[in-house]
Amino acid sequence: MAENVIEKDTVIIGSGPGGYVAAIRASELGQNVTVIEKSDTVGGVCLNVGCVPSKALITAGHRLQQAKDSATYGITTSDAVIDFAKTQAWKDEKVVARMTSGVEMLLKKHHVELINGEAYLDNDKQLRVMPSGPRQFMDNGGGQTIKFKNLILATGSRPIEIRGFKFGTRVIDSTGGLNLPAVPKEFVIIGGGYVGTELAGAYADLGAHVTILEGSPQIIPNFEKDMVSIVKKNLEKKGVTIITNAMAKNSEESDDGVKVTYEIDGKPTTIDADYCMVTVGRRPNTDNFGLELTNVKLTDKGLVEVDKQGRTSVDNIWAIGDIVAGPALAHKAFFEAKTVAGAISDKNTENDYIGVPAVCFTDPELATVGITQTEAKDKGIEVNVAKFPFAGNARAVSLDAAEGFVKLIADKETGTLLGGQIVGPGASDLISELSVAVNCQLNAEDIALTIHPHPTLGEPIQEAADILIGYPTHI
Amino acid sequence: MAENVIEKDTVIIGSGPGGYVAAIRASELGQNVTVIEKSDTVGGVCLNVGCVPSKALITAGHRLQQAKDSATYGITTSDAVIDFAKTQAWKDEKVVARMTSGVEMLLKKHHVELINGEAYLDNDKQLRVMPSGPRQFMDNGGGQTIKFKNLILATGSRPIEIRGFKFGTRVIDSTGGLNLPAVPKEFVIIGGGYVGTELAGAYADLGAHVTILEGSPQIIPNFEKDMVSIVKKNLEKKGVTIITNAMAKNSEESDDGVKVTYEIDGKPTTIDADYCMVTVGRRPNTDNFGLELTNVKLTDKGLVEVDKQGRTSVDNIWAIGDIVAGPALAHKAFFEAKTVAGAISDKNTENDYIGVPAVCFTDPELATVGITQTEAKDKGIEVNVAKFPFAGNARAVSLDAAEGFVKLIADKETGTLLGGQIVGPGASDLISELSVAVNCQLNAEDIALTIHPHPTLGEPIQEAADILIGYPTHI
Amino acid sequence: SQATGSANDNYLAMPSVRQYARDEGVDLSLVTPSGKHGQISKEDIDSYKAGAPAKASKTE
Ligand SMILES: Cc1cc2nc3c(=O)[nH]c(=O)nc-3n(C[C@H](O)[C@H](O)[C@H](O)COP(=O)(O)OP(=O)(O)OC[C@H]3O[C@@H](n4cnc5c(N)ncnc54)[C@H](O)[C@@H]3O)c2cc1C
Ligand SMILES: Cc1cc2nc3c(=O)[nH]c(=O)nc-3n(C[C@H](O)[C@H](O)[C@H](O)COP(=O)(O)OP(=O)(O)OC[C@H]3O[C@@H](n4cnc5c(N)ncnc54)[C@H](O)[C@@H]3O)c2cc1C
Repeated sequence: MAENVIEKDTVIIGSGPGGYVAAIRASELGQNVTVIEKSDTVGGVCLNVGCVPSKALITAGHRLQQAKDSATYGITTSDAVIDFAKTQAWKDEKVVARMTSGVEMLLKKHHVELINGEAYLDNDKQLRVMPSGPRQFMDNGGGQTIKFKNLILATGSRPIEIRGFKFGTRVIDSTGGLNLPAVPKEFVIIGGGYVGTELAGAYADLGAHVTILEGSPQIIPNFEKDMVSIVKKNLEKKGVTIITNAMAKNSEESDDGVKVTYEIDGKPTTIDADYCMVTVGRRPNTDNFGLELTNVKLTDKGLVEVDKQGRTSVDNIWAIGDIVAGPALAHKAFFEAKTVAGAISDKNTENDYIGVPAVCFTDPELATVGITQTEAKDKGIEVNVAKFPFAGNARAVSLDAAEGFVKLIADKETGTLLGGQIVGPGASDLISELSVAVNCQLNAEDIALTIHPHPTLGEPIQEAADILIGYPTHI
Repeated sequence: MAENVIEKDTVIIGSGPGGYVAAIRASELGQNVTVIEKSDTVGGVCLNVGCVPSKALITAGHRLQQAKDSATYGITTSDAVIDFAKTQAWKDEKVVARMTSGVEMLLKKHHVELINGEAYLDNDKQLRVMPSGPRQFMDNGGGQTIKFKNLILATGSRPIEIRGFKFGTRVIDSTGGLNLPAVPKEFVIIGGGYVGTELAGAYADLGAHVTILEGSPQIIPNFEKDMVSIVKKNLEKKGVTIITNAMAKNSEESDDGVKVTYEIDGKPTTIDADYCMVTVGRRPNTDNFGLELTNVKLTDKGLVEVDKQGRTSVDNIWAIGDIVAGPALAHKAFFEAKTVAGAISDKNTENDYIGVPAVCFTDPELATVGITQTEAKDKGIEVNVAKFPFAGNARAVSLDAAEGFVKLIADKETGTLLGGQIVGPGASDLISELSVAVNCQLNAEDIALTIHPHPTLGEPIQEAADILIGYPTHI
Repeated sequence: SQATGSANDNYLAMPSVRQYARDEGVDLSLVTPSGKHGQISKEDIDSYKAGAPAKASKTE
């Protein structure tokens, strides 16, 4: 079989945000790069069944709502109707396919070799690629052995299944939830994290009655209570039923629906729904592809152990994205990808970011970077906190979207900005400035003394900084 | 008359963005502040007849368009109808009145004395307040003489009238344009600066046929050609007729309309319109209130000459906002207001900003801060320029709003960010990050190494920075 | 030269540092920057005040 072995320079398993960006950057840094992807399209979860399609459905939901209700502005409309097949076609063809084919072109442009197949590791030095998907490239069924100089693991994550809710036709994961053929009448979502809550809002906008069953006392628990309460009120206004402290127990699929049983304090309740989507979390893809045959060490959570550069316990094997510690977010994968690409190219790159921003596309949007007030307290860091409401912002008022606030967290002694949170209109756009502030370790005074244009949604950031330096303006 | 003289500490003429912010900050710094405002409401042009109401009409226009056309997303609507009286009532009561009464409350909260009346200067030390508006406060008709320790001039600016277009019922200024009783069928706008163009877009969205007559070869000439051409295409898609190099010649009002005559290369053409709005610029309010009786020096453009702190040629008289040099924008007035308030309170404040951002609320939005590529060339500064299109941004694509780009201008040698321009979705929100970058003199590498969340409209900024450091990602 | 703390082409400093320089009466164009890309920090101003050698003349 020796003549069957191909030798490669840098091999990357997975073409998600981690894999494809590592490929591009490594190629730019002079590496010969091969990406192995088992799916038919590149882009991983994010582009195919994650970040991107979810935002398309959220957009469609907003547009339907806006078409229905603009009475505030003196606008009345007769029945607004959605043809969801058309919505899905737009999402699949004009959004997802456009982005995935764009990434494929980028890989080509950077002379990255793309192999369609499933990678199995043999040991620290070699792997085999097995045929998968329709675009098979291999002649021999036994797989192609590849010896690599550097290997970057970017295999991502997959939905967790819970007991009593085996994925099927009516019990679905987030991928199923993104690809429903019609807007369900009754839609049960188990797990009110950001994925579940974003889709709850979208489907409520699209006309479904949505029930969120959340095991903990609060939905979207990675955001602070004062932020989430605004989103919760909005969801309830959309007609979403939010049930917290609820234990999902059991599901019973039928031809045209599913019976979902949950318990609160041991008392069972049953809901009849068209679909039940389970979004309780994701697990890293570190099993089932021979990783155990290498010397790569895993944590007890099944994540790959890496150093500040992304290097695993094996010198020439690296790992990035959802399979390593930290928030499972696409932009974290991007950053780690660039770091690893640098590291294998002898650059002194490091994952030395101070804060990873996180966004949740609810109504209004949620965004955070760096530490929160609660985290500061927990860590015993003395901070000053300033909060400026969008109610005091002319732009938000002129958009009839003046709910929410900006919160800035600064070191008490030095004024260095340690974190910021935004709930309100444009939060996803605005958080970048705070990411710059936190990651470049700016001072509250720097933001207060930087002109923010009027009337814009960015002004509350400057206003919060004004508060921090002791001279509030519009409050 | 001596017993009639009141002595005041810090007096401010005008309660616009300059005046009211100076009042708040000066009060916070321990000054006793009196604001004299001749209008019935505080807030100046910006809140009453400028920034704020214009954005409300733009919002209403967008909502009407969105209600009409969401076919892309599979949404169809029957006739969307606007009751413009309701739109105007929303704008006046829920937006403008809300903001002006908010500012009035802020002044109260900061113990700022508000005098409703018109100020006339007698000399470098004293002024008289004459009754004006319905809320007269004075017993004696001759006005109240006030001796001041410090005087801040914040009298703002007013529309320029041009020959042949005397403001009347059908020939109107921007204030008239904001307060039309009905959406005109034919609307002629003379002057395609940002004020005229913003309202052109709004009224086109609201159903008018709009004609812009612009004397120069390009509308919105303070933005670069590659940015404006995108907006121009969009305006034309909305049905706006844009006529450049056009000299407005003459107008003839009738009971129900106005005949507008303009010339191109000496050849006259006439348009019959419901209204003709003239927005060719504004002139500083430095005449007609006795400024000539003081030793305050004016430039040949009628602006007040000030130093870096905002001090005029008279030691205890200061000036801010539209009456001093620089872009006539509310946030510039805010900044200068804070500087002057600091200066009169013995702080070492200075108007040392590096760039004043500017935004234009067209479709898509335009925004800029710091220098442009053209300015760099004109000034002989060697720069690197990077441009990243929203077409490569997943969030923009998922919003079906992927037109436009982000452009970054960096010093060639050091990489310091000297300027940035954005045309595209969310430009008004995104420009704040670039204002921070430019005013904090960050390096392209600082932005490239700061995680921007995915998928958001802020990513193109990081992508452009990636290009500047030599490692483009999604392009 | 005069201590203005104004932004100009001769040095790089954040707004808060420019304000600090004015408060301390330090001319930023004389301060040796320690930041990677030539950014002057508050500490640079302090060490300038403490008598650190001034930056080599900018005039070329
Ligand atoms: C519904 C949903 C919405 C989301 N929204 C957001 C959001 O708004 N913002 C955000 O930042 N994140 C979001 N995420 C998370 C984001 O998608 C992930 O963090 C990101 O995709 C992780 O990137 P990755 O490169 O680590 O892995 P993945 O994207 O999971 O990609 C891994 C790739 O590796 C391939 N692969 C795995 N094993 C093998 C093998 N053995 N051989 C060959 N190929 C293999 C897979 O087919 C896949 O293409 C969302 C996730 C979901 C599910
Ligand atoms: C249609 C339109 C849209 C605009 N949009 C924007 C925008 O989006 N963003 C932006 O930044 N800028 C915008 N502007 C510009 C902005 O409004 C001005 O730059 C800003 O208002 C200037 O503030 P100011 O305090 O200098 O003066 P002003 O706002 O003009 O206020 C001056 C005040 O002084 C009072 N006054 C004058 N003389 C006397 C006197 N003798 N005695 C007593 N009171 C007196 C006036 O009544 C007035 O209230 C817009 C302007 C217009 C016309």
